[in-house]
Amino acid sequence: MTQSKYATDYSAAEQMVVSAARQIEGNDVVYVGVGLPMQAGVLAKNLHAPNSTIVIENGIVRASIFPIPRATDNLHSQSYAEQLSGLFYVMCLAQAGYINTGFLGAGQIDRYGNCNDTAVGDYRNPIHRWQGSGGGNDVMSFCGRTIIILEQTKRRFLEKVDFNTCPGYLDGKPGRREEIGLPPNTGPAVVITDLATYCFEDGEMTLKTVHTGCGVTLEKVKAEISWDVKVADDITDTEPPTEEELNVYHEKIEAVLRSYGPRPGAAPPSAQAQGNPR
Amino acid sequence: MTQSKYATDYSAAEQMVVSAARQIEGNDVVYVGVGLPMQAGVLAKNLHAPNSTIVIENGIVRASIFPIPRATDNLHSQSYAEQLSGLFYVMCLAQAGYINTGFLGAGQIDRYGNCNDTAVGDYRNPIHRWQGSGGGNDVMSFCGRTIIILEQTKRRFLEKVDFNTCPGYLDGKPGRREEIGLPPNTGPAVVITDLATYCFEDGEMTLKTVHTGCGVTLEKVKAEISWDVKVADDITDTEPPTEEELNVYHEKIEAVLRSYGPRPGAAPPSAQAQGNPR
Amino acid sequence: MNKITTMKEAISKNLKSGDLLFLGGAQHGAPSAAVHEIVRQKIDHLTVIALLSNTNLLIAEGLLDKLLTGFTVMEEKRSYVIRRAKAMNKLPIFEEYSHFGIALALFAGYMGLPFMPTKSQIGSDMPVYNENIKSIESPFGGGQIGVVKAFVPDVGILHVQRCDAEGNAQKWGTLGVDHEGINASKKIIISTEKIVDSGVIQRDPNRTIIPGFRVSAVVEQPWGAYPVHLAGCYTDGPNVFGAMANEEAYDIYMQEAVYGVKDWNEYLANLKAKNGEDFFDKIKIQNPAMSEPVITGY
Amino acid sequence: MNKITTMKEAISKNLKSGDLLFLGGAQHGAPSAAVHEIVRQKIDHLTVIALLSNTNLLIAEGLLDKLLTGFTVMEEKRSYVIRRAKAMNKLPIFEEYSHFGIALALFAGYMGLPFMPTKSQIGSDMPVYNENIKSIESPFGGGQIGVVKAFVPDVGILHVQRCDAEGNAQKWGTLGVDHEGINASKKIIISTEKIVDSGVIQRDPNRTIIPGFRVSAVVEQPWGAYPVHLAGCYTDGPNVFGAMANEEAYDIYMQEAVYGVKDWNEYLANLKAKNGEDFFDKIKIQNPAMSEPVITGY
Repeated sequence: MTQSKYATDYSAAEQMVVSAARQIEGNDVVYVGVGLPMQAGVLAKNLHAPNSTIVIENGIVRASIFPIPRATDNLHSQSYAEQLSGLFYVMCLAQAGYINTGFLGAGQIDRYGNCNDTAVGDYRNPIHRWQGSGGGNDVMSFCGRTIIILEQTKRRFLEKVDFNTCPGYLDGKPGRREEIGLPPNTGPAVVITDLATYCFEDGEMTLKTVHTGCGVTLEKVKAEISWDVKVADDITDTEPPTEEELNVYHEKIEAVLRSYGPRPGAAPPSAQAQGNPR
Repeated sequence: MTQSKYATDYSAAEQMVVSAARQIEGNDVVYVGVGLPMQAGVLAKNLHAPNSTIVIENGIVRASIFPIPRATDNLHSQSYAEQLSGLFYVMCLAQAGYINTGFLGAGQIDRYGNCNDTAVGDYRNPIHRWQGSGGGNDVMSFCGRTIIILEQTKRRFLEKVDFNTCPGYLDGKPGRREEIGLPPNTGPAVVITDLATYCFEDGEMTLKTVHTGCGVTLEKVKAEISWDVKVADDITDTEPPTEEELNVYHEKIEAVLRSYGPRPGAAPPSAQAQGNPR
Repeated sequence: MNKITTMKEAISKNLKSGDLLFLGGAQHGAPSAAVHEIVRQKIDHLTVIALLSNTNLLIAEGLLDKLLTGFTVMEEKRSYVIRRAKAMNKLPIFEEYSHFGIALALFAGYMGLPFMPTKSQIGSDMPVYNENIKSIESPFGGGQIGVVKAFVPDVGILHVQRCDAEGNAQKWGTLGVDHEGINASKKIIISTEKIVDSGVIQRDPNRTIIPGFRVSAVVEQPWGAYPVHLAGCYTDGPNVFGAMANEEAYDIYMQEAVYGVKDWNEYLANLKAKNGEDFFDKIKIQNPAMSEPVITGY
Repeated sequence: MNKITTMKEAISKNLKSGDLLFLGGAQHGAPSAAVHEIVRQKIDHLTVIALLSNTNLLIAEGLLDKLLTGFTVMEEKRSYVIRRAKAMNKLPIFEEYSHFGIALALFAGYMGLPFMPTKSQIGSDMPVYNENIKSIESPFGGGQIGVVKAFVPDVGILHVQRCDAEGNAQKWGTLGVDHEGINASKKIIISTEKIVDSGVIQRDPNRTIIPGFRVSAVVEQPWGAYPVHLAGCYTDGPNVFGAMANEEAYDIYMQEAVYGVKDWNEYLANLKAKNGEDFFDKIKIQNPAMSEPVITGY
């Protein structure tokens, strides 16, 4: 990343994917879901993390590079993988602690990193329904560090989620995850939005960097959070994308996705809206 | 079997294998272990039960005929199988109720069909050690009907086994298997020895036929049982092998096993002694 | 035993109203032809277990009492399918698990066990609303552990690349929850791109996903997963799911693919007639990779 | 990442005294060369999990503290190996399960769970003497259910037919408890008949039993399972286990196969020198069957 100078003209979406991709390093074993998580994984493989292993829910484990698929499973993400099996195998790798990094989207997130991909309002009589956990709960339950990528609005960033689909640090008390039976040394580690990035300090979401390069201010960030968010002592500007990162993003992600045309397949056109995870 | 007349000159060992093979019919799915069980399975496939499916512990499911292997797993029993997997898969088939017939050997057997393949005397300080359960416990726990083949001596046929390796009807009280968590409609169904065959009536081993054709008498049979064995109302002579059965046995079993020469492989030469199951 | 039959017979003889049905082919090789035949026969009051497999038609036609699911569109604002089912007062109950939860419930069925332990789902609110997921004290110490209750489908349907007449079926590529789902099912229908000689199976027995003795019916159905991709065969077809967008498009689709044709083959023939002889050639794989043969024998 | 190394290094760098060791290759493709190297390096106080894999040498040399087993010779009257270990006061503890019990304990390890439920073993006296097997109340009703505690081996060793330099390993034929055992292991050593180009793996990814990122060392070792058969490669060798019959035969064997040679290849070369150039040709498979290639690609 130091070999290329920073870009000056880029979107918040590009910042999100680039920031997410940078979370993948060295020999990381990374679970990626549909959308921005998949983009981050493919970008990292093409940039600074060629030795990382990408794991895709439907049974794909691959060390070799691959073109970004339209969703997660297609003939491109399957073909020439090092291993194909099924969801059970992949989730056992995770449950046994062998997937150190997970990427998720989310409908809502709260102060302690709990995510809601299920229902807005009461579960029995919801104001809005998302599609549900998919593999999201499993990833957040199992992975060493989970990185959540979502658009930031006040309605999505709540003191407490309406429904806890993917467990963060629960009520924030130390050791709560282990107490209820989740594996030790797991949980959300980073949140990346179109405005900022966050880490977790003592289980609480903590503002770490602001996308000032996209014109975002601290005030704007705080305005889109429902609680009085904790701010890191060393809060700083988000590191912008480099020109190299953007070039690779345009070539390997944007152009390839565009070449697929309108998405056919498993769900109606609107199904992937609202930053829904899988 | 009716197309061929009965043989007049045959051994008790031949009677055992033939009687065992006759327990396999139609589309039976049959688990066979090493030794006489495997011989019975291969004999049945070559005779009256070509549509039966043979299941072998190490992961073999086969509908197609195969030459008798030296033990259970070799290149002959593997090659051209319809399915190869591992022990887990095969035992799940059994646990889920899809293997209707199992064949076992045994070190000791008792009045209620419990088998000992573990230790003679006290487990902690045994007079004699067998090799242990192997898959025997699993088969007897899971299969619809289990057929036990062993040499009959008073020391092997006990009121109560020294160690219960493979559960029969436990203490003989109705419903005891289900009560402790074994699947319903399972358990030992037939015992075949070098002297006689037995069925189970209300969970108790019951003398059904005597190998009179081998010169065995009812007195001899009773002399080699440690308890006062129940005798079936319709006790009869064991149906002798037919000439056809014996011919196929000699050609497909005896001759093939002889052609292998001394057994190499997984255990010292004496390991298979004592009619040990696997 | 030869088990080859037609899709019509395979469905009518094995699936009945009220059954618990497993549909394989999560995201890869869905049993599309079979699902359309179920709709054609209007087999109703089904409970379906399917992971990202297309259940839109079954919901829209009001054939489902319940869907056991990890991820599905339930928002009527976003789905004509949901609106349609609701208007008929036939919206199924959605019983929600995580994806691994679905896999585990099927795995328990495959294993012949009443449940499977897991560390998933217990950290969420799912167990509050789903009594088939709960926590117990781990039997060897170490605190709490989750458990998920078994699914044992009455009928399982899987579409594969190759299968012999006896039902020894082989699928490759991603397997989703195919292995545990089909093995958990009591009655099994295999739909296959191609019926192959048993020798093909026997020379690669490690690839058999279900052995013949477990299978009730075998149906040869080329393009049986269309418009979903199938490894070694074809990539995704054009977006027919746009057909689920509104009543008009839906009705046209149903006429074309279900009620106006006697079977899948007639639908395929009509697609060709309408879109050109090369319609299917365009989605056939273009850059095939052949596996190195493995050797067995003695 | 290239993980190719020698057997000597693979063992010395990954296995240490006191480890819990899984040996794959139950009845098929045992990691014979690897076991001989462990003996050569005298790595002791091991606890071994192996199902019908040859542990005679490890017992006879007094290297085992414990054997987790379903079936093994324990009767000293019938075994020089047992007599020898006992004479050294190094007879291992035998912890007994059924074969499925061993598979389940490894499966729990593979799944990252503390235990697996089962209906096996609970009908026997095994739980009386093995505290890792017991019965609990089934959490969704229906009475009692058995549970078996997980094994998580420190090191697992598997011999396979082909593997790439990164450790993506493929084995076919019967798999015994290979899949769950090797996936349950923390550190993994793959010994392979042949190191193949990654393209061979990638064109048949469904056959990969363990992905490269899980593997610590890859050793190319032709005839690595000898004298045990290996599908597609060779049938059983002559009865070297007669070598375990008495002290004299044992000492000769140990000299020939372990202490008198620097590695397995030297042992193989000596076998040829002693028994003729065609010694190994005679056990190569004579009637190979080639699998039909499967197609992937896009």
